[in-house]
Formats: sequence, structure tokens, C-alpha cells
Amino acid sequence: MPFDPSDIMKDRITDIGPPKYDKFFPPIIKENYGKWKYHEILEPGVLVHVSETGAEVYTVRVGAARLLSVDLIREICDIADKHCGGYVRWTTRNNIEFMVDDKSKLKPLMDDLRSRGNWFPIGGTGASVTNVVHTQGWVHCHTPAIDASGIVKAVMDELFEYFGSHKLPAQVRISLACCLNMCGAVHCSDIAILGVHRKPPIIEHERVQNVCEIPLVIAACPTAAIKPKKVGDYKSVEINENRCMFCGNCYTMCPALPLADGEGDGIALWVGGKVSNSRVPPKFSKLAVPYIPNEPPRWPTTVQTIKKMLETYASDAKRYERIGEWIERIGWEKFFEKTGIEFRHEHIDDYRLAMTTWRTTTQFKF
Amino acid sequence: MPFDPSDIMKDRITDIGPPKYDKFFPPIIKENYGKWKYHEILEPGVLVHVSETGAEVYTVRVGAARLLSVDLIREICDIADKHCGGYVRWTTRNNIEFMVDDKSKLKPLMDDLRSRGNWFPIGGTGASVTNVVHTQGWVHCHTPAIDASGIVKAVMDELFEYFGSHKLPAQVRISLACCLNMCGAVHCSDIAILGVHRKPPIIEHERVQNVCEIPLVIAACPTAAIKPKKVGDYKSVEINENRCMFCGNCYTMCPALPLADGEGDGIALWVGGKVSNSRVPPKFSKLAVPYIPNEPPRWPTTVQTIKKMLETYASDAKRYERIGEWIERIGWEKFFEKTGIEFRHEHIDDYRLAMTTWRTTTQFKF
Amino acid sequence: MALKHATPMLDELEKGPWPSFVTDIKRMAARKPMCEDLLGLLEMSYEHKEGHWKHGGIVGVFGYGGGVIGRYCDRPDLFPNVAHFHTMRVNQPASKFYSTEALRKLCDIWEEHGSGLTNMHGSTGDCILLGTTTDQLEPIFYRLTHELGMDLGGSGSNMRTPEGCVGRARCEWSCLDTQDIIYDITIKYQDELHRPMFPYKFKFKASGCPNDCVAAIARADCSIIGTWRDKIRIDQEAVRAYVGGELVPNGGSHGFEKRKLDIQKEVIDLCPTRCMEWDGKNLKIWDEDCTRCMHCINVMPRALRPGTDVGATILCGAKAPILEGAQLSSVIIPFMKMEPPYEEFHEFVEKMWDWWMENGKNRERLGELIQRLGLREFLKAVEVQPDPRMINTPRFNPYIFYDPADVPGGWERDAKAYRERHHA
Amino acid sequence: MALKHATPMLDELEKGPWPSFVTDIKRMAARKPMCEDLLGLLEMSYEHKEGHWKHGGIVGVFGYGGGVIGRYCDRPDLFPNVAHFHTMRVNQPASKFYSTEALRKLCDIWEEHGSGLTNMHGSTGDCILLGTTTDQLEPIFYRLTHELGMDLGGSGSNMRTPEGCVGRARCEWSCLDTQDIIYDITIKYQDELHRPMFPYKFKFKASGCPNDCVAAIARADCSIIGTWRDKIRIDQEAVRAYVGGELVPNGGSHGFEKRKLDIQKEVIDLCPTRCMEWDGKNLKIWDEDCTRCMHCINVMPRALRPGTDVGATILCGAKAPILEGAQLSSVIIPFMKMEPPYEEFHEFVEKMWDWWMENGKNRERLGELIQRLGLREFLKAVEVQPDPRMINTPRFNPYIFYDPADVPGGWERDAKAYRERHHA
Ligand code: SRM
Ligand code: SRM
Ligand code: SRM
Ligand code: SRM
Ligand code: SF4
Ligand code: SF4
Ligand code: SF4
Ligand code: SF4
Ligand code: SF4
Ligand code: SF4
Ligand code: SF4
Ligand code: SF4
Repeated sequence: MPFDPSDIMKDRITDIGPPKYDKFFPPIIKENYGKWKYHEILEPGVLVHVSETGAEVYTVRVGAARLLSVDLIREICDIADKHCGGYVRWTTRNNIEFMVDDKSKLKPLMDDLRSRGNWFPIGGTGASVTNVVHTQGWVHCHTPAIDASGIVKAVMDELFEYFGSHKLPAQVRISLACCLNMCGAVHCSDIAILGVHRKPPIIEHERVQNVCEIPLVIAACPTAAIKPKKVGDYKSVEINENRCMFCGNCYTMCPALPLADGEGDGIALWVGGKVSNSRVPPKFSKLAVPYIPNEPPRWPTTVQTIKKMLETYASDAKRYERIGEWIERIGWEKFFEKTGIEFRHEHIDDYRLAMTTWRTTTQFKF
Repeated sequence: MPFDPSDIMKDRITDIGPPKYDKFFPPIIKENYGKWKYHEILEPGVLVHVSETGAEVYTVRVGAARLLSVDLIREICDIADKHCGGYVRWTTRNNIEFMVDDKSKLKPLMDDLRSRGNWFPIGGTGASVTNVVHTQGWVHCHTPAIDASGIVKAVMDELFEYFGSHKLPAQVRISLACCLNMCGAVHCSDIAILGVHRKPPIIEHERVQNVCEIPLVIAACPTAAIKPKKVGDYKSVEINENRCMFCGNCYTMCPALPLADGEGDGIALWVGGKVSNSRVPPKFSKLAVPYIPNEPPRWPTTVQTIKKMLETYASDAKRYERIGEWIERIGWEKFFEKTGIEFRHEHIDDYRLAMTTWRTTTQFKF
Repeated sequence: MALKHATPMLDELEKGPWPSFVTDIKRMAARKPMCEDLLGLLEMSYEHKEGHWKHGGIVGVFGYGGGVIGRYCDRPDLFPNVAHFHTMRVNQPASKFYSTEALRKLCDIWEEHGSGLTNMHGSTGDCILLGTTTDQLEPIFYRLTHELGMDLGGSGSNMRTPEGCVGRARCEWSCLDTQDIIYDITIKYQDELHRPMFPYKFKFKASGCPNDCVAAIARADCSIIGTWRDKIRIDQEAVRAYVGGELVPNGGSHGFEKRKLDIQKEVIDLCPTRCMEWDGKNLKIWDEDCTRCMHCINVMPRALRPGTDVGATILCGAKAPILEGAQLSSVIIPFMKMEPPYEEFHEFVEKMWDWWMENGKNRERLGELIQRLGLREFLKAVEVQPDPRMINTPRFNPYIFYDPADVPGGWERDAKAYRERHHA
Repeated sequence: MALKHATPMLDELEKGPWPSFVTDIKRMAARKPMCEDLLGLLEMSYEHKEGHWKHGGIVGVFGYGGGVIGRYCDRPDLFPNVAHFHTMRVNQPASKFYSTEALRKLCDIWEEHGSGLTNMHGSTGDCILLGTTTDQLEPIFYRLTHELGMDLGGSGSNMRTPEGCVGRARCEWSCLDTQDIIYDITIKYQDELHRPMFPYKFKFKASGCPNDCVAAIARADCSIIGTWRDKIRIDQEAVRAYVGGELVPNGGSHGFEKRKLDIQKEVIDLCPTRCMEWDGKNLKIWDEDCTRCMHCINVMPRALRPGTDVGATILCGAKAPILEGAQLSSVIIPFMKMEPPYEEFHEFVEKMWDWWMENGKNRERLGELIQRLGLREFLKAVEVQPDPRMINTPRFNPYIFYDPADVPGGWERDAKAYRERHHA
């Protein structure tokens, strides 16, 4: 019974949810579910997990752009069919994992992957820079201050050697969100790339009353910068520009308040966040660079600043130290000194919890 | 020219400030000012400071009630005249320091002090409980929820052995403030005793408009619980009791809003604050016991709870660890377990920075 | 084959060693006009340094309030093929294992009805079908449900698509059946996933252990993180093997050459509670002081394993910054056994949602509501007793809302008696 | 001699080893009716568990707006001698050294004109004369100034009486002339001390080193804390003597028996920056990493001393909790040389006050104003450049008030051009 556009309720199936997970488990996974005993990384991107039963699963992790065409997915399927019994998985950071149940299948798989141009770089395990979690950018969203996929590509090209190696003191998680909504939840990343606006919204007085709920717009502003205002015959709003910190929440509620501005928008870089509870509790990322202009197509300043931070960290930190742990050990004053990043007034918090970030001790380094 | 009440401007001297400090320096201090090289505590309460010139000053520190009669001050002067060349000083924690410039003068001074009943207990140095910084209480202020001097006396009687010894892991600073104004700045003490109210103010509608500036009263409330209200003919206020957290700031502004209540008032105990920058930065004290009733004249529950906390700390902490450092090492869950203090909803912050006190990690102890 | 629009800037992104999404899209563009126009539009965004999408209207499949993000381009005059370019969020199978059979079918459907471009995966976890027109939504939905047994994920003020780490499927540390928990939540709360009923979005994420490989603590309104209550299991011989250089530390995360593990420096000194001791032969862990941070286990996976009395720590409130600033999740239930049929957990979830739906303002996330009304109110609502494990530190401000029930006479005052004792 | 009022509860406070303020007051009460009634009133407070003082009216000496706290009892019917019981705050000599000559004179004046009771000292630092009547204020003031060369301290919305630690007078670690700095501030700002001109109270405190023995960082709107910029001075021989057990660690703070200092455990492992190393013979300090916490110096006072390039860290904003919650002072000037005539410091103070007076609301402390308007505004006002030493961590929320001066075209937008690029 194919779909019948004239009767969409016919045979309608709803609320079935996703397929049950184990339907897609490869046999080796199904059989050893909950029995894994230990793992080892054999080389960057290649893991073995050993089961209590003695079984072994070999995983090859490959980097991928998150934006994939069906053609590329079909190629992935070809590989999985050929080597992995027709199964494949994606990681929480958008890498692809090919699994084989015997060591002998590993080399053919890897050779195959390597034979396909640069589509399937192997890496992303251990003390590496793994794939960049990111969002839509100019490819799909309506509020971005920056692109997503393009910046990620430029960054990963430059940091490529760190994807396929274990040379860093610890894992480094880079994320990107194209606006303050932070869809990637980049707020706890070792390095976060964030799209920022710097000009208050345009107010299209003629449109506001037609396309927006004014009370919701007013309520949306965290700093109460927006007030109702009559402009000529139009019910509209006014914005106290001095109180605007460019969060874009008003634009989310009201298309007649566009913020995007080629000259104003750009990138803020954040550092030192983490998620794992390993050693030290999860941490928010902190502002490193308040603003870098959008420099399409390859964002050189952003890319180089990230590289500089990464390599300063790499050469200075102790083993196991995530970026945030390193900075807390050396102190922020040394972070700015060692990376050569300028410390500016933007670094000093002035939002709700600002007070908790001030230095209430004489302990600091000259 | 004695004072002439009919002409107060005659010979009037104003704005001279205090006498210059060095007018009152004993000669040994004056001569060695800025030249001190090192010190040693010879026994609890007795310090020697050695100068680069070879000179030595011996200090005997004695505990004192902060409330002193002129008779007692004169007795102090007698001692200082007899042994110390007519000089004496008070410390920042209201202890008295007698200084002599030669070791031979030390024993006679100490014998003299010891001969005068219990007026001049020697101690308060090093890893001790030194004098309790405190405020006025029922002796002088209009807003207290508790007495000050009486509680301090009861506490120091019980902890007396820790004043004249160095048995603790580190120094322990106990402070008392009789209301949330916290005149003693007790908010950074190892142990703080704080007077708290627990009933919202009485509103004396007939008096409010006569004795208070209503707008100032309203502005005084941190939680915006107070609103203007007409009651019969009177301009008065109403209080949303659910929003009142008994801070007393409205009463400071308006005598017609008394908070004191024999049944409602009492003591909250706080722990783990410190001021010095030694090892770890200064810390605020945190709530240990939300409420203990006023139990005059000797406040047994308060005294025993403090003793229990102190002795748990003393037996569990490592050398140099202040109470707050000890707790941070073992974790608050262990603090409550070891001291047997009940953990209650009052411990969980719900004021402006509450969020920063919640546990945003899976790291805790069972 | 030459494409419709010149894309000199995007072409720069075909260079370099990392896989190029531009090359990939170009490949599709050869047979998909939608992709051709997408490239043109993107090139224009690169020139303007501004995006070219408008707010989405309300589009979706019948009977669902979420799962589709409407999207319209602001220059349909120039790029008519992406005038409409809606996204469908397809609920991924928990932890993202796929059979190629299913994947290929999905590709076929999508090539037929949409742009042929996807996100594998969205940040929340969905498999995202990127770009189609309104008229295609129902056919796609029909084919997904009928041919693939797949359904849409969440968007809007719904429960969002839950996700978990790989867990017991391929990780030795998992204290939870993350897939099963995620599947259970997803299935049990299908209505909440598909039909807006909440003040705002609500996310669940489950990680099998405190390494938190799905970043639950940073981005789920309810974060379920596996942990254990008993002792770390130690294989002393394997510890000695690490120290002796027979095993590679940290499973090879820092290189694969065999080297002697400096157990004091690399493990014991980095243990946040310093609850371990190595006497040269045996490793002793004072488990009562261990906060289960995973570090020692991470470094010596063949010697140490989590305990066996396993369950979850439930934390609530994480979210991105809008409006009050970002939050991490806070401990609400230090330990809960997580075994099917997960009744205790369901009860908790429902009490939590009831309270949020009753008290939450429009667009107020759970974490913000807890902030506004206080953790105490939330604990009352979910019937959980206060516990020091919920906080890093007790309050330091003295502004305590004492409960009148604890005060003799409550809030009653006898003004007359007061003024008899105290003359005005 | 029997006193007028029975004080059975207070009598309990005459027991025990700590000096009894009750016994002391009783002694005076024999010849001072004020003290007799004070005891009676206090006993009544002990019975009621409520204080018995009313708000003070505005009393003071002519031309001063501070220095006297008015106080009236709420049962003058029962205790007429303390119907009025005002406090005078006498500005103590910096760090509270006295000659007995001066003290005795003060006692004589106070016995003649007041209760004969004092506080040595008030929390701020004043020598407090506790309890007198309005008519005695001028005579006392006259005699204080004429006979003793002493003056009143602060109260109300004034600069309050500054205070410092004992400093160079008797401490080897002081990086500042605390007495001189305190005296200088006190004398220079006599007008501000005596005549209300501020939004609220303002306190200065100075400690000679980061041990902060006057608790400046916790309770002064402007905290001046000594520090050094060069290297800790090390006497290696003395270090060895500590390790060898020839010198008593921590100057005897933990006991006086000679014992070998476990320098690794007691010093190096407790150094917050781990910037020290002991090779068994010599102590090495990486001073560039030292945060001058004092711990190592405290533990080995005969081996280590602060450097010689000394000055102050200036921190601002500490205060008690009313209204916004307590604050500690925050670093504003990481390092300032503090040498007479202290011009740089005076300039800073005056800029700070100007900003506060211009912007502060009624009863808004400096720290609260900085909170409300932001550290950035304060720094601008005092003309200090942002410095990472002012913060523990940079902001973690993305809500940045970018300066329009840094943005091409500032806040100007060309709405028309925008809509040419982006159709609505
Ligand atoms: C496959 C994946 C789970 C999944 O469900 O997809 C995964 C798998 C493993 N993680 Fe993870 N982690 C995965 C995302 C994460 C994340 C989430 C994220 O990055 O968004 C985190 C938290 C990141 C953070 O803290 O910011 C994470 C923090 C860890 C840690 C803690 C490391 C630390 O010291 O902080 C470990 C332990 C370790 O590596 O020593 C760990 C260890 C592991 C182990 C060794 C677990 C095991 O025994 O199998 C797996 C291989 C590690 C490796 O790649 O070196 N995994 N891991 C994810 C791979 C992402 C990728 O493609 O790169
Ligand atoms: C006399 C006095 C200064 C004054 O101007 O009056 C003083 C004097 C000394 N202090 Fe202090 N401190 C004095 C109040 C303080 C305060 C303020 C307070 O308690 O309100 C503090 C901060 C307290 C806090 O952190 O909460 C203070 C924190 C220190 C420290 C840091 C200890 C730590 O590890 O945190 C030291 C160093 C040490 O003891 O090792 C120190 C060391 C010293 C030395 C050894 C300095 C020296 O070389 O002479 C002096 C004798 C110490 C002793 O008593 O064992 N002094 N000291 C104060 C005596 C108060 C009293 O009567 O008990
Ligand atoms: C597609 C996706 C980004 C991506 O490229 O992966 C996405 C895209 C959008 N997010 Fe998101 N969010 C996505 C995951 C997230 C996450 C991450 C997560 O779920 O783990 C977060 C942070 C965690 C959180 O929920 O707080 C996130 C926080 C937001 C916010 C801020 C919410 C807040 O409370 O602070 C908004 C703004 C809003 O809701 O108004 C938002 C709003 C949006 C909207 C709907 C734009 C809007 O303002 O209406 C975006 C539509 C883009 C488009 O055109 O397709 N999105 N969003 C992710 C969903 C894919 C999926 O279903 O798998
Ligand atoms: C006498 C003294 C307590 C003592 O027994 O030592 C004192 C007594 C009073 N203080 Fe205080 N404060 C005293 C030092 C302090 C300190 C400590 C300090 O200065 O180091 C503090 C905390 C630090 C600070 O300034 O924040 C302090 C914070 C307060 C506050 C809360 C201010 C705030 O911003 O949070 C108030 C309430 C107010 O100002 O309305 C207050 C108000 C008061 C008043 C005037 C009561 C009032 O509400 O009007 C008290 C008069 C009591 C009386 O009857 O004599 N007092 N007050 C101290 C002054 C003696 C002196 O001059 O030496
Ligand atoms: S981060 Fe902002 S711009 Fe980017 S996808 Fe999310 S909502 Fe859109
Ligand atoms: S961008 Fe944010 S701060 Fe600015 S007006 Fe809009 S909602 Fe307010
Ligand atoms: S703490 Fe409160 S009650 Fe005590 S003296 Fe200060 S203002 Fe008065
Ligand atoms: S006591 Fe405090 S919280 Fe209560 S009404 Fe008065 S000012 Fe408000
Ligand atoms: S969170 Fe723990 S259980 Fe889950 S994959 Fe990561 S390491 Fe394994
Ligand atoms: S899990 Fe963490 S806290 Fe527990 S013993 Fe290992 S390193 Fe220490
Ligand atoms: S603060 Fe420093 S200089 Fe001042 S007395 Fe204390 S230890 Fe000495
Ligand atoms: S002063 Fe403190 S930070 Fe500096 S070396 Fe000594 S212990 Fe370390």
C-alpha cells in the first residue's frame, strides 16, 4: 500500500519510535553485550574491545563531515557490507565506526578505507583532536552569526595531524555553535568556536506588529532592553542599545528584528571546558578571544588562533591534563601570557554571576 | 581652659584624628621598626620577635572579654607600668599584648598575670582557639537576635583548654555576630555564631507613617516582600511573609517593624571560612546548623555543638588544615556524617548565587 | 559537469586533508537541483558574511507537533530550488548502530523525496534529513514508518529525542543499559515526544559511567549517569603489570609503546580524593572516599573495573545559555537502581514534569525553574529528601527561608504582648 | 555590696575559667548606677530572650556626622539610669599600641562622664566608650581633643575608622608600613571620616602581608594588602636546619619540641602552585609561579622571607551580607608601591569615591555598585587597565557588551540595504 496523498490517514502508523537498538547490533556486539572486559587502542583510530568470553571486536573510527550526502552514506554502506557484516555506527561526535569481529579483517578494512581518497581519515581516539561537534551555520539555520561546516573544515584541515595521532597531553574536544543558542552545547568544550553578533537588531517597525507577538518579544530579552513603542501608526518596540548584549533571543521570537550583519558578526573563542567527571568536575568553557571577524572561506585568524592555543597547551601541559586543568594549574594570567592573547574588558564577566568570577585573593602570578 | 557648656565653640579642636601611632610605641618597637627578622612562639601565648639588630621583644598575649571596665583597664595599666615600661597593645581579635624587651622580664610578668585570678589567661597564639571576635548583643544594639558577650563567655569557658595550648591542626577563628548585619564580619570565620530571626516583622500600622520613610522601607527589602498598604487611615506597609527571610533590614529602616521574638530567635552556626591567603584563598563560612534556640544564660546546645565540630575536626584533620580546608578535602557529605549534624533543606542555598553551590558532577562520596 | 552557480569561495573548501562537505554536496548537485541551489546560496552567504534563511513557518506531519523544522530561503528569486528547505528529524536507533540495509533504504527514500543531504547526526542525536518541501513531508513520514519502522524525533516544546553513549554494547565500564533506558524513555513517552505539552523543550541523555561520553551533564534537562556503590574491582597482578611496563597505560591513549606506568604520579596523585595508596606491590583504594571519577580506571583498564552494585546518578537542569546563562545538571538523586521496568524512574519523571508543567513559564527550561523557585521546591515536588550530595557547599548567605512549621507559634506575633515588654 | 537588681542568670556567667564581663561590670556597678541598671536590663533580656534597646536617635557632637551611636532603652520605667546609653567611638591609634598614661587619662574621663564601660575594641577598630547621656557628649569630646589629642572615629555614611595589622612594628613579614598608611588615610580624610558625604559607609584596612591579620579582604571596602614582586629570600642553611630538626617548624605554632620538618609533606605539597622543589640539600622556588600565599614562609620563618621589592595589592568591595549577600574584596590593582606621600594611592581613592558618589544609590556599598554596574565601569572610572589578575576566570556566559567603538560602523544598521540582500 503506497502512500496515498488524498487520504493521509489511511494505514497511518504513528508513535512507534525508533527501531529497537539491538535490531541493528552486529552479532559480535549482541553476543557480548555487557560482557566487555577491557579495551586497547592499537593505533590512532583503531580500538580492540575484549570480552569475558574471549571474543574481540575491532573498531576503526573514521572522521567525517557531519553533513553527508546519501551517496557518501551508500559508500559507507558498501564498506560495511564488505568488511563488517553490514553494520556500522556513528559516535556521539559524528565519527563513523566500522567494527570487525576478527583481527584478520582489520587490515583489509583499513586498506580499503585508505584507498578511498581522503574521505575516511582514521583517528579520533585517545589524546587526539577528534571530530568537531557543530551546528547548522549558513547551511540551514536562520539565526547564525557564522557558518558551521566551512569553519570546521578549515580547522580540521589545519589540525589534521592531531586527529590521527596521540601527541596531545589529553583528549581535546572542539565544538562550534553558530549563535548564542549554542546548539552544540559548546559551553563545556576544551575549545569552543561561537558565532557572535555585535550590533543590536534592526527594528522593522512596519513589520513588527504583523509578524511578532510584542509581549513575547519583550519577555525574551534577558536584560530587559526592549520596551513597547508606538512608531507612527505602528505598534512596535524600542531597544535600549546600551543594554543589548546581542543574544538574539528577540530575533528568535520576532523576524522583524534581524541581527545578522556581515561587518558586525564573527567568532568568539572559548577554552577550558570539559564534560567528563574524570579527575576534576565538568567545567564551563571560558572566554579566550572576544572577537575575530568572519573570514570566509578559510577563516585564517580563527584557525591560527586555535592552533596557537592548542600547541601552547600541547607543549606546556602535563599528561592527562585537559586544557582547563592546565589553565587552572598555571593560572589565567599565564594562559594569556603564553598564548599571547590580549586580555580585554570583554573577558571580565558582567552578567548575573559576575561576582563569582572575580579574584578575591592576593594569590596571583606576576 | 576646661569645657564651657555655654560656648561649645570656644577653643574647639576638631579633625585632629588619632595620635600618631609611634607616640605609643614602646622604645624596643620604635628602635626595631621594620627590622624584625623572625619570631618564635616559646609557649602558648608567648612570642619572641628577634630583630636584625639582635634586639628581642617578648610578647605575652592574654585573653580578655572585649567589654572592659575602666577598673580593669587600670589594672592592665598597672601591669604594663610594672613590667613593660608603661606600654600595652590590643590585637585585632581583642587580646591584650604585654611586651618586654628582655627575657629576664618575662617570668616576672607572667607570674604577675597568673597571680591575678582568671583575669589574664595566657594563650591565643598558634594552633589555638584565640579570642572570639564579637559584637554588641543585648548589651547595646537594637537589632540583635541573640546576646554576644554571654555566648562568647560560655563558649570560651568550654573551649578554654584550646586557648592555652597548640593542640589543634591549625588556628581556629571563632566569631559571633548578633544579627545578619554581621558586624563582626563573621562571614569568613572557621566557626561563626550568628543571631537569626525566624518570624516576619510585626507591623505596627499606627506607627509606621510617623517613624518611618515608607519608600526607604520598601527599598530595604532584598526580596521585595514589602509593599505599601493603607490600613484604615494609616499609610503603612504589608509584608508577603512567604518572601521574608528575616534579614531585619526593614527594621533597621523602621522601628515600627520589630522582628525580635524570644521564641523565634536563636543561633545559626557556620563553618569553614577563612581570611588568610595561606595555601587556599579566603573562603566564606557555610551553614552548619540552621537553628539552635536561645538558651541563656549558658547556651548549652550551641556550646556543645561547637565543641563537637571542633573536636571532630581536631581528630580528623591534617596539620595546617584549617576547618574549611579539612571539609573540602573530606567533602561536605562526610562533614555531616562525622559531626552527626542533620542535613536539612535550609542548607541548600536559594538566594542569588544558589546555582553556583549545587553539585554539578557525579563526584561525591556515598 | 559545470554547476549552475559559480562557487569560488566554497571551492577553497575542497582543499585539505579533512573530508570536504563541499565536494560531497557538489557530487549530489550533479543530479539534484536543490543541492545546486544550496551551494549557490551558501556561496552568497560567504560573500555577504550573513546567512540567507528565514524563520521557519509551522510545517509538520499531521498529528505531530514536532520533528520538522520549517525553513525558507530569503532569496527564492535567485535560488528557487531551496525556496523551501525543511528539515526532518528522524529518531535514530539508540547509540546509532545501523544495518546497511536500513541505511540504504533511508537513503533511497531521501533521495527520492528530499535533497539527498543529511546530518549524521544532529547535536541532539537525530538522524537529520536536510532540505525538502512541504508536500514531501507526509510521503516521507509514511515511508519511514511503513518501510523502515522509523519515526520522527522531537522539536519544539516537546520531549526531545533521547540519546545515550555506546554503553554495554561496546564499553566495559558501563554501569547501565544505556540503550535500553533510552529506548524505554523514547517509547514510553512517545506522546510527549510528538505533541507539544511542555513549557519548553526537555532532553534526556544517558551515559553509562562518569566519563559521560554523551555529554549528558552538559546538555540534558535530565542526565542519567551510571555509577556504582560498592568497591572498584582490582586485579593486583594487572596493576603490577602496568607498573612493570607490561601493559600500555590508558589503553594506549597516549601512545602504544610499552612503558612503565609511574603509578604515583599518573594515578595516585591525580586521584581527586587521594584515596589510593601503592606500596610497591599492592594498590589499596579507600573506596569510602572514592568519588568514582574514573581516572584510575581509565588509566589502568585491565587492572581496575567499576564495582558491581551499579545504578545511576540522576542530575537535572542542564541547558544552553538562553536566557539565564548556561547550566550544568545538578545531582538530584545520588543513586537509583535502573532495572526494567524502570518504575521508580518513571515515577520520578512524571512528578518532575507535573511540577514543571504546573509552575514553568513559557520557554522556561526545568533548570531555570529550579533556579527561580529553589531546589527545595523541586525536591518537595519529586519527593526526594535533601542530601549533602546535591550540593558542593551549603549556603553561605544567611538568608534562610525558615519553615513556619518549625517555629513555635509559626509566624504569629502578639504585638500587644511585645509592646508590653518593649515600650515604643 | 548588694546591687539593685537580682541577676540570677547573669550570675551563672561569673563561673568558668574565661574572664567574666559580668564580674567586671558588677565591680563597676558598685559605684556606677548606670552599670547597675545595665545589669538589670541585661538580666531582663536573658529572661525574655529579646534585647531591650531602641533605635538610636541622631545624637552627636557639633559639626560631626558620626562617631556617636545614640541608644535608648525601651524600659526606662524600670532602668532609668540607662534610659540614654550612647556609645562614643574614639579613633584608636593605628594598630592599638597605647601608653598607660593615655589609657589612664581616657579611663578617668570616661569614668567621670560615662558608664565606665568600654569595648577594647570595636570590630572596626575604634576604642568604644559604651554608654553615656546626650549632655555628656560635648564635654567628653572637648576633653578627648584637649587632654588626650584624640578624636572620634566614624559611623553613619562616612569613611569609617581605618585599621591595620601590627605590621613592621612587630612582624618580620610586613611589606608595608601599615601604621603609616592607616594614619595617612585617617588624617588626610578627616572630613570624610566625620561628615557624611557618601552613599553609605566606607572602610579601609591594611595588612602587611597576605596572612591578612586584620581581615582586610573580608571586611574593608578598600583592602590594602602587602606583597612583593621579586623573589622569596631563602637561607638554605636554615632550610636544612628545619629539615634536620634543629629549628621548630611554623615558629612553634604546632608545639615547641624540636622535630624534623617533613619539608615535602608540610611545605612543598601544600604550596598551592607546587612551585618548589627540595633536592635533599637545597630548596628551589620557581618564583615566577609563586602566588605569594605565605605558607612556606609561615612554616619556615627563619629560612624564608618575603622579597624586597614590596608594595600592596589593592582590592575593593568587601562587605557584610546586607543586601546582596556578603562579598570579599576583589583585586583592582595587582601591585602598587606604597611610599609616602602616597600620591598614587590618594588619586586612586579619590577617583573611586567620585565614581561611587556619582553613581551609588542610597545605602549602596562600593562592592554592590561594582556588582550592579560591572567591574568594567569601575575600572574605567579609576583609570586602570583590565588585567587577568583581577579575575579567577574569564566569563563563561556569552553575553558580552561589545563596545560599538570596536565595531565597523558602530551600532548603525542600514535596514534598507539589509532587506535588499535579504527579502522578508
Ligand atoms: C565512541 C564514544 C561513545 C559513543 O557513544 O559514541 C566514546 C568511546 C570511548 N570513550 Fe569517550 N567516547 C565518546 C565521546 C566522549 C565524550 C563526549 C564528547 O566528546 O562530546 C566525552 C566527554 C568529553 C569531555 O570531557 O569534554 C568522553 C570522555 C571520555 C573519557 C574521559 C577523558 C578525560 O580524561 O576527561 C574517557 C576515558 C579516557 O579516554 O581515558 C573515555 C573513554 C572512552 C572509551 C575508552 C570507553 C571504552 O572503554 O570503550 C571509548 C574509546 C575512547 C577513545 O575514543 O579514545 N571517554 N568521550 C564517543 C566517541 C566520540 C568521538 O567520535 O570522538
Ligand atoms: C597580633 C595579630 C596582629 C595584630 O595586628 O593584632 C597577629 C599576629 C601574628 N600573626 Fe596573624 N595575627 C593576628 C590576627 C590574624 C588574623 C585576623 C583574625 O583572626 O581576625 C588572621 C586571619 C585569620 C583567618 O585566616 O581567618 C591571621 C592569620 C595569620 C596566619 C595565617 C594562618 C593560616 O594558615 O591561615 C599566620 C601564619 C601562621 O600562623 O602560620 C599568622 C601569623 C602571625 C604572626 C606569626 C606574624 C608574626 O610574624 O609576628 C603573629 C603571631 C601569630 C600567633 O599569634 O600565633 N597570622 N592572624 C593578630 C592576633 C589576633 C589574636 O589576638 O588572636
Ligand atoms: C539541528 C540542531 C543543530 C545541529 O545542527 O545539530 C539544532 C538546531 C536549532 N536549534 Fe538547537 N539544535 C540542536 C541541538 C541543540 C542542543 C544540543 C543537544 O540537544 O544536545 C542544544 C543545547 C542544549 C539545550 O537544549 O539547551 C540546543 C539549544 C538550542 C536553543 C537554546 C535553548 C536554551 O534553553 O538555551 C535554541 C533556542 C530556542 O529554543 O529558542 C535552539 C534552537 C534551534 C533552532 C530550532 C533555531 C531556532 O531558534 O528556532 C535551530 C534550527 C536549525 C535548523 O534550521 O535546522 N537550540 N539545540 C540540533 C538538533 C538536531 C537533533 O535533533 O539531533
Ligand atoms: C559597634 C560595632 C559592633 C561591635 O560591637 O564591635 C557595630 C555596631 C553596629 N553596626 Fe556594624 N558595627 C561594627 C562593625 C561592623 C563591621 C566590621 C568591621 O567594620 O570590620 C561590619 C562588617 C563589615 C562591613 O562594613 O560590611 C559591620 C556591618 C554592619 C552592617 C551591614 C553593612 C552591610 O553593608 O552589609 C550594618 C547595617 C547597616 O549599616 O544598616 C551595621 C550596623 C550597625 C549598627 C549601627 C546598628 C544599626 O543597624 O544601625 C550597630 C550599632 C550597635 C551599637 O548599638 O553600638 N553594621 N559593622 C562595630 C563598630 C565598632 C567600631 O567602630 O570599631
Ligand atoms: S547554534 Fe544558533 S544558528 Fe546555529 S543551529 Fe543552533 S540556533 Fe541555529
Ligand atoms: S539581542 Fe538579546 S539583549 Fe539585544 S535586544 Fe535582543 S533579546 Fe535583548
Ligand atoms: S551584628 Fe547586628 S545586632 Fe549585633 S551589633 Fe551589629 S547590627 Fe547590632
Ligand atoms: S526582614 Fe528582610 S526579608 Fe523580611 S520583610 Fe524585612 S527586609 Fe524583607
Ligand atoms: S560514558 Fe562510560 S560507559 Fe559510556 S561509552 Fe563512555 S566510558 Fe563507556
Ligand atoms: S575513581 Fe577517581 S576518586 Fe575513585 S579511586 Fe579512582 S581516581 Fe580516585
Ligand atoms: S598581616 Fe602579615 S605583616 Fe601583618 S601582622 Fe600578619 S603576618 Fe605580620
Ligand atoms: S609563598 Fe605559597 S605559593 Fe609561594 S612558594 Fe611559598 S607556598 Fe608556594
